Amino acid sequence: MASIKLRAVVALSGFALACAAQTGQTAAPMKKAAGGAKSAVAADFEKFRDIMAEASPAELFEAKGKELWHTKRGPKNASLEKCDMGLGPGKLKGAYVKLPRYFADAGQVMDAERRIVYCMVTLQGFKEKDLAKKPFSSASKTPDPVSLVTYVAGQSRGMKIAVPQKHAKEREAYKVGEEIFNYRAGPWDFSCATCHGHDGLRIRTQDLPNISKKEGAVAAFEGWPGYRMTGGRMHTLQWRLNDCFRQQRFPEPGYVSETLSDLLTYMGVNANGHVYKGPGIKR
Amino acid sequence: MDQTRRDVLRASGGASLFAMLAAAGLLRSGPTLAADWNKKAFESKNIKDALEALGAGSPADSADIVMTAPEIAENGAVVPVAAVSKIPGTESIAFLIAKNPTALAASFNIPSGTEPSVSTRVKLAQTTDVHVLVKANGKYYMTKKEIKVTIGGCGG
Amino acid sequence: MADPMRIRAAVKDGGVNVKVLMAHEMETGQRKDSAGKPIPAHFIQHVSAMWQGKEVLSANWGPAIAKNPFLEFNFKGGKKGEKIQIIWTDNKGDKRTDEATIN
Amino acid sequence: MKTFQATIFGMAALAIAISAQAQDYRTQAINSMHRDFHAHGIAGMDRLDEDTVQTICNRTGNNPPKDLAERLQQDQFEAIKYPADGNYLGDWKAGEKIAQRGRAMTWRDKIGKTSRGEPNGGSCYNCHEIDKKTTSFGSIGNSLAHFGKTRGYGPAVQKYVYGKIYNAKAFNLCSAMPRLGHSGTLTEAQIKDLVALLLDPNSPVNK
Repeated sequence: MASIKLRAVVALSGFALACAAQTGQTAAPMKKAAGGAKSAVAADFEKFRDIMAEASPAELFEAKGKELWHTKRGPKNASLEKCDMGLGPGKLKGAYVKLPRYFADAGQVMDAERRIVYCMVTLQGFKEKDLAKKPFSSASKTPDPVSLVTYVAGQSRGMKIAVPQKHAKEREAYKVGEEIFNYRAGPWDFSCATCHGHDGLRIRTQDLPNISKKEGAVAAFEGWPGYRMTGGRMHTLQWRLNDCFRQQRFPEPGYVSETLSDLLTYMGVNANGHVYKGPGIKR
Repeated sequence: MDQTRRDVLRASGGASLFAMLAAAGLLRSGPTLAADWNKKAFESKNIKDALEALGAGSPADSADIVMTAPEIAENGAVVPVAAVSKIPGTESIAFLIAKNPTALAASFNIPSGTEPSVSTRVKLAQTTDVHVLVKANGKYYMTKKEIKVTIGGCGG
Repeated sequence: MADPMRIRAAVKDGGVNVKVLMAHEMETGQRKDSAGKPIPAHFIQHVSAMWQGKEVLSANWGPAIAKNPFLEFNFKGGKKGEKIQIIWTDNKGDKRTDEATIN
Repeated sequence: MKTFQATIFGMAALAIAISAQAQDYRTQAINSMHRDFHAHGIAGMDRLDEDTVQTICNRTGNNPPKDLAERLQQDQFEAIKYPADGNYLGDWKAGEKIAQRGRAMTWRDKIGKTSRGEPNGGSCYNCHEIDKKTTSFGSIGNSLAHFGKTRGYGPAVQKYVYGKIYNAKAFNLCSAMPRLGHSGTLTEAQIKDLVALLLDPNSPVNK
C-alpha cells in the first residue's frame, strides 16, 4: 500500500517542485514580479505617512501620558516620578531605547510597558490583575499604561536604540526570545519566523519585516508605540505581540509577561544602533 | 447682534478666557460659534445638494486651486488633504467628498491676513472624487481629484 | 472632560504656521457597536483660532473629519512670544480651549 | 505507530546535532510559554504542544535530514483523506470566497466558523497571487495565477492539488503553508472548491 502511494508521490514530483515555492524560501522572484506596481504605491504611502508623522496623533497620547506620569493616583496616591525606567528614578530621557533591560529590584528583564505596570503596582498601589483585564485600546478607551508608554517612548525620540546585553539575564532573555520566535506550533504550524523570519515577504499588501536581521528589527521597533489609522487607536508593542499570537493561532500570551519581554529583547537587540524616531503612525 | 454674541459666549463655558480678553479690550472680533453650522449643507447626501445648500450653485472649474492628496489612500480612515487657493479675494475653502454618506466634510473661513491654504485629514468611505470649493469675492470655484481607497491587510 | 490639544505655532516665511491636533472621537453616527446598536454621532462642529483677539481662522466640520483631527493653516502678523488660542465645540455642546505661544 | 518510530529516530539523530545549551534555551522557551499563555476561546493550551512534524522542523531550523523528512512526509501523505467519491472539483466561485477570507481558527473564531459566523477562510490570498484581478495578495507563497492553464487540468493534478491543500507537509515537511485539511480548518467540500478555483477551466484563475 505504502509503495503505491510512494509511486504516486514520485509521479507527481514535477508538480511538487512547482509548488515548493509555497514554503516561502523561494518567494523572492514573486516579490520582484509584483515590485514595479507596488513600489510606486509604496512611495506614495510613504510620502503621506511622512506628512502624517509631521503632526502625529500619537502626540496627543504623549501629552496624556505626561499628565498621568506626574499626577498622584492610585490607592497610594503617588505619581510615577520616582519610577526607575532603567536610568534612575524619574530619568526618562533615553530610557525607552535601552529597554528591555534587567531590573535588580524586580529580579527580571522588563520591557517598557512591563516596567510601567511594575511601577504602577509598586508605587501607586494598582493591582496588576486589574491592569491586565483590558490592557489594549478600544474605540472608547485608551488604557493608562498605553499613554504612559507613549510618553516614555517620546522621551527617546532621536536617540540610538541600545538594548543592553551586559547582565547574564539580558543575554538569556535574548536567547530564549530567539527560541520563542522560531517555535512552530498550533493548528497552522506558524512561528513568529514564518512571517517575520525572511526578507521581502508580504501578507496581502503589508510588508513583513524580517526581525531576525537588523533592518527588519529596526522596522519592527520603529513606529511603536503607534497610532493605528484603522480605528484611530494608540497601540504598544504589547498589543502588537498579542495580535501576532492571535494570528499565529496560538493561545493568548499574558499581558506584560516574561515571554513577551524575551521576544522584545530579541527584537530590540537586533535593532541596536539605529536612531529611534519616536512614537509613530501605523496603517 | 453684539449682545447676542456676547450672551452665547458667556453661555459657552470655556469662555472665561474670552471674558478676560474682552475685559482687556482685546476681543475685537469674537470667535464665530457653532450656531453658524450649516445643517442642511452638512446633511446633504451628494455634491449637488451640498453646493445648493451652500449657495454655491454650479461653480466654475479652476486651475488656481491646488489640492494635495494621495493618489491612493493607505487607509480611508485618515486621508491627508490640503488645498491652496491662488484666486484673489478667497474667503472660504471647503472640502466635499462625492461618495461619502454626506458630501460636505469641512468648510474653512479665511479672514483677510490668513493665507488661503489649509490642511486637514478626512475619512473616505470608498474610492471617490474629493472636491475643493473656493469662494472668492462672492463667486464660487471648484477643483477635484480622485483618491483611491485600498483594501488590504490579512483579515485575520 | 476632553483631553488637551497639541498646538504648534511657529514663525515661518514671514507668517505664522499653526498645526493643531485635537483629541476627539469624531464618531460619524453611521457605525454600530458590537451589539448592533447605532453609535450616536459625536464630532467637532466648529473650530476657531484666535490671535490678539482676532479670529484668524474658523471652520465648520462634519463627521468626515478623521478621528483626532488635524488642522494646519498660516496667518500673517504674529510674532514670537505672542499667544494663540484654539477653541472647538462639538455637536453635544462639549468644548475645549487650549493656548500656545508662537515660537 | 509509524510516526512514533520516526520520532524516536529523529530525536536520536538530533540529540547529537544540538548542543546542550541550545536545548536548554529551547526548554526554557517552551516552559516560559506554558507559564505565560492562557487558553482563549477555541485556542486552547494544547496548541502550544508540538506534533511530530513541528518538533522535527523546530529542532532542525526547518531543514531536517532528507531521510527523516521523507519518512515523515510519507506519514503525512498517508493520513490525507481523499474524497470518497473520487471527485476533486467543487465550485470555483465558492473557492474564491474561501481564498479571500482570512478568518479562521483564532481565539476570536468558533469551531469551523469565523467570528462572523461564516465558514472558515483559507487565507490563500494572504500569501499567494491567485486570480490576477485581486491585486492585494501576499508573497509568502508562490503565484498560483493561471495554475491549471500552465500545469494542466487532468485528474492527477487535481488529486495533487487536493492533497497539497489538505496537508502541505506531505509534500514538503517544513513548508510554511498550513495543513488546511489535516488541521480541520477546511472541510472536504471547501478544499474541492479551492481545487476548482485553481483547476476549473472556467475559473478566472485560468483566464
